[in-house]
Amino acid sequence: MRHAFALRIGPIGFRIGSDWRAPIDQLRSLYRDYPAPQDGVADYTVRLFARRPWRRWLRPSVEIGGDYMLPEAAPLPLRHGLLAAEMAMNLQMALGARRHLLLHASAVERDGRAVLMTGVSGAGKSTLATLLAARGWRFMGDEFALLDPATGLLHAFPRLISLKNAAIPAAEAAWPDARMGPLMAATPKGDIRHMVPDARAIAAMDRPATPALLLFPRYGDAAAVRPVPPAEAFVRMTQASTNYVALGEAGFTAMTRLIAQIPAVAIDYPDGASGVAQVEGLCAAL
Amino acid sequence: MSDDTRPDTDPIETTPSRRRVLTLGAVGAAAVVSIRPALAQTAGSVLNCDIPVPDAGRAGSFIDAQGKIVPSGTKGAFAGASRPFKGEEVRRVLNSGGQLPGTDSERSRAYVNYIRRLQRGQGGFTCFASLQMPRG
Amino acid sequence: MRGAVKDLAHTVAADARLLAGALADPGRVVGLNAEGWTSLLTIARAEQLIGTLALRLDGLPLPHAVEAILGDARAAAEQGRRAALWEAEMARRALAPLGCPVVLLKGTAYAAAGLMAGQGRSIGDLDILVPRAALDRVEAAVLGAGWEWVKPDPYDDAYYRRWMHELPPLIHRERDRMIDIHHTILPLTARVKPDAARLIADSVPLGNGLRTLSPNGMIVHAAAHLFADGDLAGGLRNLWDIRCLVEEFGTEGLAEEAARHGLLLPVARALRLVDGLFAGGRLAGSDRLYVRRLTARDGWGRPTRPVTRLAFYVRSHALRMPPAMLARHLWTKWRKA
Amino acid sequence: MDHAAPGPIYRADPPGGLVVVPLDAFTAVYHRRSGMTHLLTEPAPQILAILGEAGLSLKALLDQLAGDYDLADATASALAARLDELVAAGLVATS
Repeated sequence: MRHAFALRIGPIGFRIGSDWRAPIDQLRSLYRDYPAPQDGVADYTVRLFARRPWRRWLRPSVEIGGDYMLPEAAPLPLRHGLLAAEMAMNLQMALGARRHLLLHASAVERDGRAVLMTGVSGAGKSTLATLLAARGWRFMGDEFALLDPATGLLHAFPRLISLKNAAIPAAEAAWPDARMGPLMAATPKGDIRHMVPDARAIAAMDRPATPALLLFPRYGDAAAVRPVPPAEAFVRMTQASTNYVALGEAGFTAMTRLIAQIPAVAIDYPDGASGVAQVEGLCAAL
Repeated sequence: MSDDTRPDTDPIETTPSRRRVLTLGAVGAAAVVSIRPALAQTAGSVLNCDIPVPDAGRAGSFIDAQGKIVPSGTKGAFAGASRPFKGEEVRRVLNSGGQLPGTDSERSRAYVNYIRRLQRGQGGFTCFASLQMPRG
Repeated sequence: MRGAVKDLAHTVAADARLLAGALADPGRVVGLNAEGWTSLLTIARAEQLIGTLALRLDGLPLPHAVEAILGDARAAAEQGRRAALWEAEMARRALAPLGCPVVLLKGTAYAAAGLMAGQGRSIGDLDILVPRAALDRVEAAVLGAGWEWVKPDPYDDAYYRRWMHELPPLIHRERDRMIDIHHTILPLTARVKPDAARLIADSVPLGNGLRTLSPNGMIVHAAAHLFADGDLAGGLRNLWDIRCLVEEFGTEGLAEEAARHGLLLPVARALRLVDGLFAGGRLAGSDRLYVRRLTARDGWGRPTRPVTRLAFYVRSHALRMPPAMLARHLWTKWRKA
Repeated sequence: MDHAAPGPIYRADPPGGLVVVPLDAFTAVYHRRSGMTHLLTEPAPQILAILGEAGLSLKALLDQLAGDYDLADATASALAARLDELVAAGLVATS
């Protein structure tokens, strides 16, 4: 395609092609410290394209395509092109991933042991992961965590952190030196701004970790901790995985092992500081 | 799924170590639940989608109060929406009530009923399915 | 998408001939550079042949990244095969009480019979062929076993029942898998009328209560499906099926079988295209147009040659319907679109 | 489904057809033939453990369950309802 960029995030290589220069320039800048795909061959191809030739210039509208597509994906205006690219990359992972059990979870690591945090959007898994990273944990990712069925190890997927609405000024205040993408106002998901993970997260992204704790955080209520029974944890994790069914027996074995080997805990937390304290308390007690 | 007590014996064991009580007719609950593919929880990160009402194959038809497709001009039914709804707009209405943009309450209810009835293969279904978030 | 020729990958791979060559002669991939590999894998995904490619290249020395991607594709194909055969088994259980022959078609049949054409093949819906006389009972049985209509649209329903070679599509409410129940292999509106009863009579038992078409029946059906029933979208996969069937079964008696069903020309064309695309044979005349259409895919996975594609789309409708009906059909669809 | 006499024979998959992992009150079962995962509660795992490839009639299955367990409700209709669920999931076939 006219403009193209390739990169690797954790074990996964992407090639992104675009009819427009802007989204590629943004990706190139934000992902400048990331390596190229292994052997130069990307796992997934993403296409950002104009449905009709004149749509390149006239009210330019970015269609999302690639190896894997969903029929109802709606286009985004060109000013949200970076968001389109990020969504398209996530979509390839959600629909195409087979090497790892893909968990919709954030993850942080310390001393080789990983804390997995999962929940619906708004539960605060992303916020908690970035706050823990500021406390010295290694940030592994805030969107997907990759569980290797062969080894039981968790692989990092530290893509750009997608900040939404109120999280944007909060992150800008907390990490004044972080590199940020453009502020994309009024996207279908509200205001969005992407933040580059810290240098340590990128440098260590090829180092997997042993899962140690599975957390189901929920933001907003008074602090509370509840153990999650195995069957409930199992079902919630199958629903938090886009490829559990597609992996077949490998997915079943990986998931039942994960549930059997690490404690699963639901926490309610009223604010970030309390949440961090709860997580660190639980880890200290392991 | 809140019962976390472990059974006395391994439930698949063929010869139980001691005789235990078994209930055949579990009250109300199914004894078999199948795990289905899931995209829902990740939908926000992977998809910006539209739901046309009705879908392109039936454009021009009306939507009745129950959300069924009826011929254009049917009394008491509503013409289709002039533009597809965004996934996020539908999500808001499904989760917290209110009306779809550009509609009054009856029309919005009919449209939402239509969206709830969508099946795989129909335009908008994948988008609708992706909004069915399990409540954490 | 003009201007894309500047792209390196694009110059390596003009079109899906890259994929056809790799499938036919796997040794040819060994010298590919990174761009060539990326194009090949992307085209294979777009043509739904990545699993097939993965099995064809199994055992060759490959770059690590390629080996990993093809390993994923092999695993995905194996899981797809499992799901497809399970769907056939569930249909068998639902239909067993009727006692009528149930013939598996297309991908599920190739997988169930352990054929080369089934190796790594992606399989979508379950396609079965049943005697027309049993259609009502089959419909009732699947509706009673958890399948539901996909589209509750009266126009589509009436159209299907009157003119098509299959029931309107059904989907299983628990397993989310579609089933297409055919009573013949071409739409009733097509000028060619294959002898469905004969296809069923000549079908072969699989040993599990299900059946497949006879070898020549499979080839004839694959050719009919490719040329007389569609716009050649995904046609490369169908042509690869035919190539594998011919390689495995030969062509003895094929011409007679094709003639019996009025499908001599499509079968002959299929054999020429197989030779041209997969064995380096020379093609002439309209066959070259078909190859242009079948390989219209660039190294980014994008469909190319829009004019050729449109021509084949219009042709597919013209083949299926007499002109007056075609006008009526397109008019109704257009008004609703 | 018709459960009148003589009634169907219920069969499960051969040994090795299932991967069974007890979780708590629920048991996770991977069905190798279908590639599907099911969560079972009692009495489904107990039924699957007794039913073999050879198969049993409803009556024979009920007798065997009554021999192994103290049945709280030893009715054929309750058992038939559980079997119907297992049949729908594909874990049990009838003939």
